[in-house]
Order: sequence, then C-alpha cells, then structure tokens
Amino acid sequence: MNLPQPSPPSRGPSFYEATARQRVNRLLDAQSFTEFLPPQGAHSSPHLALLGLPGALDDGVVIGSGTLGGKPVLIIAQEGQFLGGAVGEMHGAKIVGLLQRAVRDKPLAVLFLVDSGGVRLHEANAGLIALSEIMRAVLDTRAAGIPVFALIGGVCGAFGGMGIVSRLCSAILMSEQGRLALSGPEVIETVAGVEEFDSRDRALVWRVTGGKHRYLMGDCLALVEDDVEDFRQTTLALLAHWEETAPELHTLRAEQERLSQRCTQFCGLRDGLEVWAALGVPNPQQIPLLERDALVTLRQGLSL
Amino acid sequence: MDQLTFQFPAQPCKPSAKASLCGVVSSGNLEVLITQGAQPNGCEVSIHTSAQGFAPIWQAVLADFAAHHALGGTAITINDMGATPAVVTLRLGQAFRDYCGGAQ
Amino acid sequence: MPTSPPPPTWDTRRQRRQARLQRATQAGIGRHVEAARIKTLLETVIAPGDRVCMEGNNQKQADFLAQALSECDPQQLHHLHLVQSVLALPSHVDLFERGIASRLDFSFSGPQGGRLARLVQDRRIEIGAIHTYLELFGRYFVDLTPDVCLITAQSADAAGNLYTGPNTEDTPLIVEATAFKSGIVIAQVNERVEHLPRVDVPGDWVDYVVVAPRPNHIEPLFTRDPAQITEIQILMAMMAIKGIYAEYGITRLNHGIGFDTAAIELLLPTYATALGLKGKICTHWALNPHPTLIPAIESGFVQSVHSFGSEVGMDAYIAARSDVFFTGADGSMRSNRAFSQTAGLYACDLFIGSTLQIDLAGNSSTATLGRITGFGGAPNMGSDPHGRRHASPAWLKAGREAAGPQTIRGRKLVVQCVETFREHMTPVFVEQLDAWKLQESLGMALPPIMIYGDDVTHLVTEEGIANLLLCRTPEEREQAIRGVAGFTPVGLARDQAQVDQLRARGVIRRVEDLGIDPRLATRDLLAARSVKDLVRWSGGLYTPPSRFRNW
Amino acid sequence: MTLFPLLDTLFPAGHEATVTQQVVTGTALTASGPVALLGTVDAAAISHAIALRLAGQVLHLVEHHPGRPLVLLVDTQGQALSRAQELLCLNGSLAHLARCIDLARRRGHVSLSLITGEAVSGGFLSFGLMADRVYALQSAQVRVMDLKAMARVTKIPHERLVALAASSPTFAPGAENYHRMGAIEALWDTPSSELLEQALAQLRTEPSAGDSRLQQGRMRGGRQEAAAIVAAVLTA
Repeated sequence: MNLPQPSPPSRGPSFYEATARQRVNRLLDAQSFTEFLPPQGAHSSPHLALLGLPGALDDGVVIGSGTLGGKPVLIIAQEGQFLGGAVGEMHGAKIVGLLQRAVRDKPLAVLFLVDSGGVRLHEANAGLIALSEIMRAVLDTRAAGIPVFALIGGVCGAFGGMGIVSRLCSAILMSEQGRLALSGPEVIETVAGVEEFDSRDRALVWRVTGGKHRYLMGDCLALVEDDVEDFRQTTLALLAHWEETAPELHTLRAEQERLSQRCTQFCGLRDGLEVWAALGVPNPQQIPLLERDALVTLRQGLSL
Repeated sequence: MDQLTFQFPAQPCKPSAKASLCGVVSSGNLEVLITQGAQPNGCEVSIHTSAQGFAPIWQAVLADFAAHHALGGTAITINDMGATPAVVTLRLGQAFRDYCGGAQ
Repeated sequence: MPTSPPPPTWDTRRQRRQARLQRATQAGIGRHVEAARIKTLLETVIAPGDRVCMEGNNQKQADFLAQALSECDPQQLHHLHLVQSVLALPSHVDLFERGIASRLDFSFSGPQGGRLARLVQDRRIEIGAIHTYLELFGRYFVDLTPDVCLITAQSADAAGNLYTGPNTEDTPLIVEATAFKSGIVIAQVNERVEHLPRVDVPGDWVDYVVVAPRPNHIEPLFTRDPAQITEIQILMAMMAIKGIYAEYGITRLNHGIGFDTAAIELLLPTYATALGLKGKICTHWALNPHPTLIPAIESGFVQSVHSFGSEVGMDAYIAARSDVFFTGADGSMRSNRAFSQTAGLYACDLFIGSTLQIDLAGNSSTATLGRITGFGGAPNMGSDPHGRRHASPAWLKAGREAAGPQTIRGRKLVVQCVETFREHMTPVFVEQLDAWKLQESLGMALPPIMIYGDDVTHLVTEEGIANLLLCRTPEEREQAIRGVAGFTPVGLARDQAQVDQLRARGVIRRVEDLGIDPRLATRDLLAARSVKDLVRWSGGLYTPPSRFRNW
Repeated sequence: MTLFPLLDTLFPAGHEATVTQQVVTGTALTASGPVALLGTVDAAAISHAIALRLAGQVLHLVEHHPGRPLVLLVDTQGQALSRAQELLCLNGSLAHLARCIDLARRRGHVSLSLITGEAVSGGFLSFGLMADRVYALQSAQVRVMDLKAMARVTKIPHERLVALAASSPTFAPGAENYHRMGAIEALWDTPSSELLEQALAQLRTEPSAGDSRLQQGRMRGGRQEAAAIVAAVLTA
C-alpha cells in the first residue's frame, strides 16, 4: 500500500466544526455580510415554547446578503447544532423569503449552506409544508436565471426533505464529511432492522451517504476539503463560468435516462465498496482513506 | 423550561457593536445575545433554560460575571440547553468581548 | 497397639490435577479441543468450589470460554469462586444468576455494575473484595491462586505455544500463577498456525487450546474522538501543562482515559511546544497507545511508552514506531498489564485523571448509587508509593512542598482534573460521596473510594488549580478544595477571606495567576480536531474502528 | 373507497386507468377535455423505480400532450426505507420527479392532487405537494410521523402532545390540520365529478398563480408566523 507520509493536518477553519454564523462570515468577503431578521429584536419559535423547549433567536438558520469575490450574493446557512438544523415554520419561512428576494433582487447566486435532518418533528406539519415551499422557491429562483448552490459539509448533512431540496439546486459542493440522503440510517435501522442498516457503523454510513460516494456517483458536482476557505474558492471558481439554464425537456430526459440506467447497472448493491468496484475503481477499500485531491484525480480517470 | 430574569448594578460599558451573539442552543450549550439595555448603570438578563430549578446558580454565575465586567447599559438574552456554569461564563465572555470590540 | 499416622502427602494439588487431566483423556479430549466439546471439557476439569480465573480486562476478553462456562450444568458445576480482574461480560454475571458461581474477588465491573449490585442485594453473590489490579495480581500468588484459568490469545501452534498479539495484557501473569501451582490452563485462540510470530506463553504451561468460532472481543476503550473535546477541557489542559507539568518538570507520567487528558495530549505539539517545553516534559510514559498521543509522538515529544494493552487500530502504527513502543522481534507490540501497573505506581512522577465525585477531603469516586463498578487502573496509578527510593526533581519538589526542605522522601503527584459540573448540572464537588451510601446499602467493608484524598496533590478545575501539598491543616485543605469548586454548593459555601488568602499564598491559582489567556482556549489549539486528523498525523498507519469515523 | 369506484365517480364520462406495481397511469374525460391520471395505490413506498416511472410519465405528457391537465392520485406511506435505495441517492430520484412536475407546470399543464389514502413525508413532498392544488378525501391520512413515534423521538410525553394537538394544527397528523395550514385546498366529504370539475375550472382561471399556501395558511389561522416572516425578509 502506498501510504502518505505523516503530516499534520491542514489548519484552515473546519467547515464541519464551524457554526452557521462562522461559516457565513468566513465564506463571504470579509465584513460584507448583512443579516436579514438578525437575532436582536427576533423572537424564537412559539411552537417550541409551547412544548417547553428553549428556541434559538434565529430559529436555526442565518440568512442575508453579502459579496463573494466582490459580486452580490444571497446566503442561507442552517445551524446543524440547533435541533439538527431541522425545518420548522419560522426557519422555513426565512428560507422561502430569502429565495423570493433572490428572484426580485437578482443576485449573482444564492449560496445555500445545508445542514439539516429535514422536518423539525416538533412542528412537523409546518416543517413539511415549508419544505414543499422551499422546493418550489428553489425552482422558481433557478427559473429566474439565478443559480442556487448547495454547500454540504456540516454535522447533520442533508437528509429528509433537505436532501431533496439539495438535489433541486443548480449544483452541490460537498466535503467528504458531508452526507446526502433521504432517510437517516437510524430511521432505516429502526424500521427495517440493524441487518438492513447498522447506523453505528459510521464507516458504512459514509460509504452509503458520504461526500466521496456522492462525488464518485456524480450526485454532487464538486468534492472540497473540510475547510471553509476551500468551499469559498470552489464556489468562486464555479461561479466564474456558471450559466444557469432554464428547465428543458431534453435535460430532464437526459437525467431520466441517467438515473434509470444506473438503477439497472447497480441494482441490488448495498455498499459503496460494491458500487465503486462496479465503477472500475481498482482498490475500492482504499477510497475512504484517500485525500481529496487523489480522489478527484481517480474520478477523472474513470469513464463515467 | 424555566424563564428567569435578573438585574445587576454594573459600571457602564462602551459598546463598539450594536449587538453580539455567541454560542448555539444545543445540548450543554447556549446562545448569549448582548444588546443595548435601558439603564446605563445596570444590566438586565433574561433567560430561557431547559434545566429547571437552577435559578440560584444562574444568579451566582451572572452576579460574579457582572462584578468583573462593565456590563452597564446592556441587555443580555440567553437561550440555554443545560450548559454548565463554566460554559455560561465562557460564552458571556466571548459575547461581551465582541460587544466591546475586544476591549475588556 | 498405636497405629502410626499415614505419611503426609505434599502433592495433593498435583495429584488432583493429574486425575482431572486423565478424566478428560478418558472423555476423548486432548490438548487441542474442538469448539463443540468445550462444555464437556469444562465440566470435566473444573470441580465445585474451584477458584476460577477468566481472563478479561477492560480490553480483550476470553468471551467464548466465559459463554461456555455460563452454559454449563449447575448440577455439576456450582459454588465456583471467581478471581478475576474484570466482570465485564453479561455471561460473567449469568454465572451467578444460574448458581454456577457464588463468590467473587475482582477489580472492575463497568457495564455490569447495575446487575452486580442487584445480585449483592439479593444475597446471591458474596464479594470478597474489590481490589486494585496489583493487589489482585499479588493475591493470585498468595491466597487466591486459581485452580483453573480460562485465557485468550491470538494464535497457537501444534505444541500449544501461544502468541497473544499486541494485546498481551494479563495473560502471562494469570498463566504463571495457575500453571505453577498445579492448576489447569485453558486457552481460547483466534487461529491455529504452523509458526507463531513469537512465543508469549510456552506450550508446556498450557493444558488445552480451543479455536474459538469468533475472534475474541476487544473494546476500543482508549480512543477519544478529538471532535468531542470542549473549550473548557482545553482551558484546563493549558492550566495543567503550564501550572503543573512545566513547574515540576514532569517527564515520567501516566494519563487517565478521559477527554480531559486527551486534551493535554493534543496540546503538547501546539501549546506546550510554544512554551518551549519540548524535551522537558512528557518524555516517558506508562500508557496504553492512545490515538490522541500520535501528534505528540510525531512531533518528537515522546521517547518511550510502555503499555498495559494495545488499542484497536493502533497496531501498524506501533509496529512502525519501535523506538517508542515495546515491540518484539516479530515487530508487534508486547504489552503487559502487571508490569505497566508497576511502572505507573513506582516509576512515574505524575498521574492525572478525572472522576465523577470529589469530597471535601479530596477523596474521589466513580461509584454511583445502585451500581458496583469498582476501579480501573486509577487507584494504583493515583497513589503515592511510600516505599519509593529513587529521586527525581519532580518527586523531590513535591515532597518538599508537602513536608518542608528537611523531608526524607518525595511525593508522587496525583492530579484530579474535572469541570465542576458534569452534564445535567450534576455537581462533581459534594459534601459526601455516594460511595458511603453504597457501602451502607450493600454492606461492604469499605466505601468504594477510587483515589484517597490524602494521595491527591492537585485539583484542576475551570476555576483554577488547588495545590493541596501546600495546605497545612485539614481546614486549609477544605477551603482550597472549595476555592476551585466553582458554583457548586460546595464552592458557594467557601470562606471567601480564607480562599483569598490561599490565593495570595499560591495554594490556589486562577487562570490569570498562571498567565494564561483564556481566549486561546479554542479548538484551534488542538493538534488534531478529528479522528481523521489523527490518521493524517500517522501517515495512514492508524486505522480507527468504524464507529469513530465520519468519512 | 377503492381506486376504480372512485375514478368512476370522479369521471362519469369515462377513464382508462391501469395499475401496475402500485403505479396508476391513464387518461380520463372531463367536461373540459381529457386529463392525465398519475399516481400510486396501496400506500406505496416510493422507490427509485416508482419515482422514475412517475417522472417518465410526466415527461411523456409534456412531450406528447401539451397543456393537458394532470390529476395526481396520492397514496404513499413515504419513501422506501432501505440501504440499497439510499446508496443510489433516493433523494435525487425524488428531486427529479419533483422537477418533472415543475416542468409540466411551467409548460402550462395545470395540476391537482387528490389524496386518496395516505400522504407521508418524502413521497408526498416530491409528488402530491408539487401540484398547483391539493385536495383530500375525508378519509385521507396526512402525516410526517404519528404522535407515539414523535413522543419517542422528541422525548415529550405522548399525553402532552395529544393535549396540545387539540389546539394547534402545527404537528399532529390529519388532513384537516394541513387544510388549516394552507397546504390542502379542501377536503372532499363525498367525492363527485362536480367537485373535480370545479377544482379544474378554478385552476384554469388562475393558472400559475404561484405558490399561495403561505397566504392560505395565514387566512385560515393555521400558520400565524410564516407569511409575516416572508414579508419581513422581503422588506429587510
């Protein structure tokens, strides 16, 4: 085995560890962020209060405007540490409002820092409806020619309705710590049993839902380091040449073809290791240990 | 959930920001928001906490912090999910530093 | 006519042993036992009332043999007296519930603590004593020698020689006590091989070998995910490094297994290096191979580590760092709990660990109501060996602080590092330990105190360091403890004037007294912030267990 | 009511619907012309296969029957729960389905959903909730999670949740709650062709009116916060 030499890890601010507020401030140009509905003067969720739970003044999501490389953008950042970044009534409405504002104000892009388990169960109906509204609003924003980029690399990943929302965005950027899926492993384990999905087997969880797997499969566009600066640079690079295209029949036909074809190709496989082998990766068991750059090179060598 | 309010006399502070927020409401953690308050020589604190029955400890922690920092003219809002006094003091310190622009 | 007394026999144990081995031969069982026949073997060579030692410590377990023994017929096997380090597996407790075993001498029960307490209350188990490891090991050679031991190893060859792999732990000690007092040694192994990498236990000390259907279980007990280290723990680690390690020049030491000490390990390449302490502190260790020590090793801080056992995922790294770890000619680590415990007790100048409760005398305990957990390595590590003779600057300095310049002996530093409250606002500092109530409710001879207060030299909390060596009266000592007990009821009941005086004397030192900027206490100061960082530091040699990964 | 008697009631002028492996496809006649039928039955768990078949039908409709209204028949227990499904990014196939319905809307196909059985989380989000309007039979079961499971996950006592559910439509299962919150246009006590014709007619008069659920939720008193927050973001 060709092992890397011992090296201290890179010391940029970790995206995974940062709070939503820190991510926003470090991702955008310095001092450029203006928060909409800032915590001062805000009140937290009345639904949580009714259940006897302390809320957060931003209800778990930070929204606002700023610049990225000098260009105006709007930004949404979910706080994964607060109730799993889950979407309740106020949380959802802030996102919908921001996206409507994007359609009106025409920023260069909307950056959506997804870190959420999906619906907030304490406000389940409000959360589900809000997610539906967010889905429609993302599509409206894109239809207005404004790209929406999903940045996934937080503690909660993107699950449930937020997993669907992420795949509705123009592009997804993920770190290997990021996870993207629909049902959480715990839910599948509870319903279908530990043999179906052992949620404590974290290496397996990442082989099924993690950033590297999604990147190898083409479900996310870019794989980035767990470093806010790398998220920033990759976003800048993508935006420099991005052209948001209106939804077309032929593009959805192509996507239909891609998804159908791969369902046939990988039918019955249950582990990332099997899929990677089927993709032609020479040593699939080495994928989890590969550094980001090596993985990107490896993927370029695959005929996908 | 307990809702608590306290008032402490304090030396006036010189804010350099309109508001500052530190921390996240999550298990063992809390958010502390400092904004401008009504009385220049006092500090008002309003707390929502998931841990019930700890008012005397909050009183002691906050009084100690107020005794060591010029909090006059501030209003402090806290949403707490079972943070220990050490974490409370840490977040108060971070928020207060931000509020005063690094000046203590 | 007077009859002459029968001539004395001096080999009853040996005869008994021969008879048992013969019974097994008659049952068609030879040295290499099929897994399916293991119960027959146990029922043949073990007799009611035997002292039995099942190998198992906090890491590897003879789990297959323990399970088999627990499934034996209680009509045939009963009143066994278990003499073993750890009562860790459900099958261990099953032995008492099924009436196979009735008496227990042990050190630690961990996860089975609740079931054990219920058995004691129901009078279905008699506990001889809860020992420290070294005491129990000592008694194996004095009055608790096993009649039969059930041990575990990685592999065996045709002659019954055993290779333990990096997790040698207690095996040689248990075998030695049993084999050389005419006992019977039964080993479960993961595999039979032609050639062993090295011989850890000679085959003529081993009577029976069985290849277990599953490899023995090993718990990754010493893996601490850096992602869970808090800013408060980082602050306390800075205090320990600057206020204790640097001041006493601690080079030889042992760490507990908590996040508090993991934080110290991860600050060595950053904070301690910045303080110019490389080469001056933390060079020689009695320590399991903590993954969180990797950055300090890679940074050149660490010269030597002797280990009680290994750690899951660390084997390749250890093998590649033979200057640091004790490795055999085959390249893999050789650990030994008895030797490392002795090293921790006698050859180290400092122990630092954490606890759940501390009282006003500095006694500490991890016992909670309704559970008998016993102790791990902490009581031996965390005590001052009065018989020590060799001097070191740290030991002498501590001795002089305690007893003045004319003292004829030094002191080992025993440090407790705790945040004043645990989760759910449970105070660590208490007027009375739960251990006393536990003693009463379970009728024990002694309260289960982990580290005695008079052995403790320093307390580190988020509020500061209390140096108990400098206290001259019990009252001072109590106020010094209250003075770092924060906002706990114990801390709030301090005599402020006395505490101020202790601070003026340097008995209590606050963060600012130590010249530490609390703003530096962020996770950015950690040499590794995640398990993945540790893997990177190791150059890919460390392979963490699945549950610690997020990639 | 099972599917075919229901379709007979809704479309007395006739319908051709077939069910294969829980997916309903077909065409029905209304007073204003043909509509496309599409949906699932027997509380289908939405898998890649089902999502892609539904999406394929929508794309076929857009390509071959421009402007034909779309009637979505909703009966889903949510998404399929399995490791193999997640491995291939089930959220991606559901998002694709949602995009296809959205494309149809933008191409002038009005759409309405009728919840005939269950409507649950992911399966509902990506299909039924993507229509212009959602209607439900009185017997419909709409939910994210039942209160017992919710009590377990949130660690709030079940009795407390039951008591609170009486006054708040925010978290407890039930089509009526979704109506009050603006997501369901109306509950049909007795389904009839008149109700359906009316609903279609109303859609045609206000095509692509955008997403009006926020306003509906506020007007019906079920969602007090959301509309005001959206307005506040727009003026911030």
